[in-house]
Amino acid sequence: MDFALGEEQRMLQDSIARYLESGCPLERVRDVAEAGDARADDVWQELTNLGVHGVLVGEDYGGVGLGLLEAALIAEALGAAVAPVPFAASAVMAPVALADAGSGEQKEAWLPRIAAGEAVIGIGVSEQIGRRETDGVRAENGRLNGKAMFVLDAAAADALLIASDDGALHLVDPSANGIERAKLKTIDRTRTVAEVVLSDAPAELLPGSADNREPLLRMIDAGRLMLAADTLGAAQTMADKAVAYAKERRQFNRVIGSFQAVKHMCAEMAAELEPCRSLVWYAAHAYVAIPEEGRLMACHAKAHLSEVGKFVARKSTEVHGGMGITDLLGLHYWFKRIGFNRQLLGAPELVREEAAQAQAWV
Amino acid sequence: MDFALGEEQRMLQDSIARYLESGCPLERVRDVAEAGDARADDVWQELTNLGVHGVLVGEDYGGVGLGLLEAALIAEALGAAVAPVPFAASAVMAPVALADAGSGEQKEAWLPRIAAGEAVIGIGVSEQIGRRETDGVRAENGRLNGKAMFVLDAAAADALLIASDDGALHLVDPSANGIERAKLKTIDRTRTVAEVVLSDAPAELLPGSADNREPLLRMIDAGRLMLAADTLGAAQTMADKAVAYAKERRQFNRVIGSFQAVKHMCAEMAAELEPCRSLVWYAAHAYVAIPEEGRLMACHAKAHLSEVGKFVARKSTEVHGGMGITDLLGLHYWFKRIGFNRQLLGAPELVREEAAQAQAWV
Amino acid sequence: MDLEYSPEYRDFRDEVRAFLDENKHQAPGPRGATPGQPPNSPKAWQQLLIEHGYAARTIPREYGGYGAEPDILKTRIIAEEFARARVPPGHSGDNRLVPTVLELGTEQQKQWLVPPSVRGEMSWCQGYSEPGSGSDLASLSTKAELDGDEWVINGQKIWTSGAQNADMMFCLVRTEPDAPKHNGISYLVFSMDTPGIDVRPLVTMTGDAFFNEVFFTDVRVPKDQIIGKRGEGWFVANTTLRYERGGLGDPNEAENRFNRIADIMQRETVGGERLIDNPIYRDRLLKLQGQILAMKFNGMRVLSHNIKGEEPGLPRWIVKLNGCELNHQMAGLAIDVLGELGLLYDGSPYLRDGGFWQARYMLDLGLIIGGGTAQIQKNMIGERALGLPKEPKVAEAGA
Amino acid sequence: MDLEYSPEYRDFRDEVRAFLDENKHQAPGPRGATPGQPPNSPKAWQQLLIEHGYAARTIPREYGGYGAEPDILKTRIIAEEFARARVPPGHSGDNRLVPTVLELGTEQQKQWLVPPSVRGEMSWCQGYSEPGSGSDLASLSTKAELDGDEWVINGQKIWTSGAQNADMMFCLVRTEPDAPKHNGISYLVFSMDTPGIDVRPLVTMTGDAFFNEVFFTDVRVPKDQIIGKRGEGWFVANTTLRYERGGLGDPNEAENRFNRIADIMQRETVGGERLIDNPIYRDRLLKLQGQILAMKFNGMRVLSHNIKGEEPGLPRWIVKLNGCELNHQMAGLAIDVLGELGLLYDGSPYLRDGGFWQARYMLDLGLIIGGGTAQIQKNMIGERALGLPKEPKVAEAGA
Repeated sequence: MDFALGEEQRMLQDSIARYLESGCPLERVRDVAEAGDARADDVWQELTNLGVHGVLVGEDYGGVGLGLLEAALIAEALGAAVAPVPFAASAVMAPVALADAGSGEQKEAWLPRIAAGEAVIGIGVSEQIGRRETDGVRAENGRLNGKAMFVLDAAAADALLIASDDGALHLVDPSANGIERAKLKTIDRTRTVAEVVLSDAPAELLPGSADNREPLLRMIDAGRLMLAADTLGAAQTMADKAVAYAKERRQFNRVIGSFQAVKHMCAEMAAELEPCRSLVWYAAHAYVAIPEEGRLMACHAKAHLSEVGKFVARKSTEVHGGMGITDLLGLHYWFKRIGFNRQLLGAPELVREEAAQAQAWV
Repeated sequence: MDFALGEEQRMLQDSIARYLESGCPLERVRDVAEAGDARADDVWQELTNLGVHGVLVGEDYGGVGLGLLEAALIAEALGAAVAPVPFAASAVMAPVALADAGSGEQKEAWLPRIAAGEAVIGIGVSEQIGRRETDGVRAENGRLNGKAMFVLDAAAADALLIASDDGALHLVDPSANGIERAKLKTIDRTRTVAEVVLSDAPAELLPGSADNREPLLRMIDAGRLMLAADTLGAAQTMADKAVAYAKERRQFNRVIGSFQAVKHMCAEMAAELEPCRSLVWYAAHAYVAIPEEGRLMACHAKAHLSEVGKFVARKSTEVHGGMGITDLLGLHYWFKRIGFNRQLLGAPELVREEAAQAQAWV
Repeated sequence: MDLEYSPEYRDFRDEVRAFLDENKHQAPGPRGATPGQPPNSPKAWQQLLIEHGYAARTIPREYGGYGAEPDILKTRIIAEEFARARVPPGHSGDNRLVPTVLELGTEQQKQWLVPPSVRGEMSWCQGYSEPGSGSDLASLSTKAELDGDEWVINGQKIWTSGAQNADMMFCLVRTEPDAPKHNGISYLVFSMDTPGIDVRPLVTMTGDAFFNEVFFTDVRVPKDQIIGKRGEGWFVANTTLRYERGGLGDPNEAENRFNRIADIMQRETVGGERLIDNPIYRDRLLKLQGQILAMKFNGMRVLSHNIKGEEPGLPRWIVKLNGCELNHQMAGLAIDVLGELGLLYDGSPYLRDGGFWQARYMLDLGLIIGGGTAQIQKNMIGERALGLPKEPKVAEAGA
Repeated sequence: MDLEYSPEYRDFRDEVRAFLDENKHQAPGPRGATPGQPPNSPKAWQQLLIEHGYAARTIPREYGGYGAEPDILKTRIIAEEFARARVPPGHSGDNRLVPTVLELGTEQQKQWLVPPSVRGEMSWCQGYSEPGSGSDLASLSTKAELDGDEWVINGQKIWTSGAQNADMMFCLVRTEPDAPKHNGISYLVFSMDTPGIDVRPLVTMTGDAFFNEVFFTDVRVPKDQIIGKRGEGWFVANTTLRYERGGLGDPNEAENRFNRIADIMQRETVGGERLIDNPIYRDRLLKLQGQILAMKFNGMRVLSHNIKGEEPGLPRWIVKLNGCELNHQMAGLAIDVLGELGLLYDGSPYLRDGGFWQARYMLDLGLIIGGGTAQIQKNMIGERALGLPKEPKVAEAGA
């Protein structure tokens, strides 16, 4: 009985965090964000070398074959550094779905390239959570019609994995005829989402997802866990920055951290955020080890981190006073990353409803 | 254009507040509460002389014929003093319903006695808001069957005004055959509620309420406004006591009010509570002068004061530290009064739903 | 309790409406969004408004105003009617500088500064905050030393809105370095064209640059361009602050925003269901409505006190704290109910209300912080309105 | 990440279960609800538990304990299994006094105080708080003066739970009035039967008297009934506090309460609709569930640190603040969903759960205040866990 990270897990997280500190400082994030491409290729390459993209890909496919907890630790590190690289969709949701429901050929075709950082797969599932500005996606004899909104990690994607309204999953080549991909600009410039219009677009079904929603739902669970972990990392950075600023900034001849009002804002951030770490650990562990709890915990991790992240993003900004809202300090990159994670793959109210269903309350 | 109390209105409220200060101090409240009868007869008598019970009764029936705003000012003063006397039901809801829907005989029979403090009328309408532990009340040819729960001001009532499920209002003699009245003990010992079991109980219909829910709903609006005003008064007292305590109590060689944490709790109570006064004034004014806004404003006054009252009750207790939870200080009389007002005539979530209906959102 | 306008004011409202119907065609386009700046309405329009008493209403005629007695209700009616007609209102020069000069300036200063400001020929920016002096404004360190007949200014200001377009700045500088901090400050006015002034835009989280940093290097200003006496600048500035107050957290503005969100929720859908039909979103909306109505009526109460020349007290002290918080909450609700659509920004396809809600969510957080953080507001409410004691003073060595 | 118990502990759990199956029939009735009191289980039962190592487990044999090495996991398993079997657990005398005496007492004091406490023949109450010394405990003023071979105690204590039934009190008194406040305190132990002690019940808002006021008038206590040295009582007491810590805000207890509310909401109805079918109540329940799960797992994390002898740090510092708040929130939700039924109290007809939720709503607010208010907790988290500076000291003249 030991509710803690193992040595290797800590080392994995440290190695990535340490690299990002030097390889992906705020200035680098700023360049990529302002260029608007939301992918730092040098960072992407180095993360490949660190095994990030293959974290969930089995060793037989050239990955490192670790579990969702390790993936969550990586997501946390990426969020902490607001790293502008695809991860949740391309390195987690896609491999999970391919492993669950993909054919041998499909796994052969994609898993090694994902692990090698040679392929990015975008994920279009928003319609199956809460349709907005679309009538959904219909699949008929190998073709997709309709519109997928807010497709994750879509910008540089070599393939798209789109869910149709029956819950089936389809691989789509974004360069094929009948597919139009348009970028949607959000407040968060470190990740990309796109609109994908499908007009008789050729699509390749993941066989295991035919007449079976479970692969879709498991993939969404995994994606929600990643967004929760990403928020955990981003919020922890904001809380740490607030404490550091409160120790150094002086007003009225005192460091402001000695004022109860500021001190208590810092304490409240810590009190709210610290238990979230345990929730994310447990939810990621349960996803693999206690599947009957997996969905409930993934929902709570996503919803609770969304609420706590919102709180911390605000309070940290307040502790920073006017500087908190300037671009000079760049605190807003974390603020916006947290805001992005809150709305994608289901806003808290919607996800909590799913948690109610997961325990048969409704 | 003058959004303020008139001279007479201020005088009315002051005169009652001043009397209660001397005539109904905490010790008196304590005696009555511990005796468990929830009616201080001496206070009742003096309030009669001050015209409290007749505030809404027309002068032609021996009352003072004032409006709902004046009634709200009285309710506020009673709440501020946690005065153990019936008011919301007997002096407001009953006269409103009788005036709206009563026959000439019914008005003759009851309004003068209400104004003279000689009769108390209890009100049973909970079933029409949210049924609990009852299947409701059915009316058939002059008889009532069923069970009315949480009948307000029921203890010493000379008559009961019960709503049947069709929305009609019925006067019932509690001493008649087929009626059993049992007291329900709540945390608040300054008001009474009772369960009333009706078995073919003889009942007298208010003719204006036949096939017309409006008199019932207007009566509920008026009652909710009184509970909101009562909470306003009780919460204001709690906030004032907290500020006074914070100015006098010393810890760490400082009055605790000089600590930001305590100061800010006091500031937050003031910031939350002060606008509530304007809301109650407006809602009570609108009830008479802007009827099309009456229901919406009554709902918001009830719901919002319930939330703010809960907040202030807690924060004021916290500012008082350990003493706040002792019976020595008696702060809990206000705490419990606010808790009572929150749940009666519709808890906030239910009342806000009615506010949504009132503006056709659902 | 009387919510009706008396005949005099009903007539006045009719008069304003008649004027607008007749003249709105001459009105220029809507004023720029940049706060703190006078509207960019052409002088002719401003002149017309002054003649009719709809601009610079209470400024004496000898200084270019209309010279009417102050009448809060008429001022409000003018504002309401111009807003209703979507016609750019007039201005009174600068609502911080002009009243201050009229109250504390010399006759020569009044003649020099007020008429052109009122005509819209002289625009202003405010030089108060500094990087090291936010909440503790009185600790400001930008210094001005007298050299012959000129002040020589060195230092830096921040949060200077409109500095890139303003003709003039009113500025707090430290002239008596050895005096206690509140008694060492002076209030200077000078042209933004003065050599040695460097204005750099300050980009905020919204991506816009409403604000600026302003750097002073040996900026020379004539000795007599000081309002009030040497070392009294702090008290002069507080006069300004008194006039500025109430600009933030306007309850009517809050109600307008609320109605926009209620409309969105009745128009937009998620999963085919109207947002208003989601009971959790609906309850959040209703909770906000209760708070917003309470603040609206609180505002009517404050107005009524002001009309009667009474000090409103607590009802006024809480306006900024509650108003900014409610605006931030509303923007947060709008974003949440719009879900992924609420994240869109920066001219994206499907963008709602031009990204207004994301911008407000960030701007209103900025307003919670700026102009006295929420923490400072709570100190003021606790100390000035509730009479709680100040924090015990701490020695310079403190912390 | 390993949530399984190792074979050794699975065996231990089986062993405890087997013992309980075999012996639970001998167990006395459930312990009294009054906190701070040892259970009223007959000595025989306590003795049996000690013999098997299920009570006084880590207390040395020579002082009447079982003498086992500390093993947090086994201690937890024992607690879990006794709770599961609804059998009154044993005790270790007093979880504040006994460890303190064992660590800092003289051999003679250990022999005198520990064995009877462990046997349940000597019960304790704590004399720390005073009317004038709550958050600022070290300012306590109850004084003890040495007169020959006796301490003479005068003053008053408050919040003394169980004082009416306790045999003994451990008490903080000021013995060095001229020393700095933390260095002028001593830690005395004495019988509650000593002449001059007057115990008065302190009724709280729940209507119960868990607590007492204790008045001392020339109470004479033998000189050697002091634990530790003169003037070191503050540091002795902190040893006690260290042991006491963690008692509050137990996440498993929170989870049990949560499950009770979830049951109520699936069982009870309003207007014929199940409470859980009200989306707004349901969402409040779900929000709480997320927080409670997070604190439950945080508790597992703290436990794992403790097992490994590591200082948990922040995860432990936040337990009381969050735990008490969550318990208060849960009680508030239970009351709200029950509506008017939630107001019932004091044996009323239709009373739910014997009035548990109203009592908890008030008691948990008391716990948010007591044992270091939420404000003090936030100071500790900020200063000790986050390393933020303390409030600058204020002169005696301050405030």
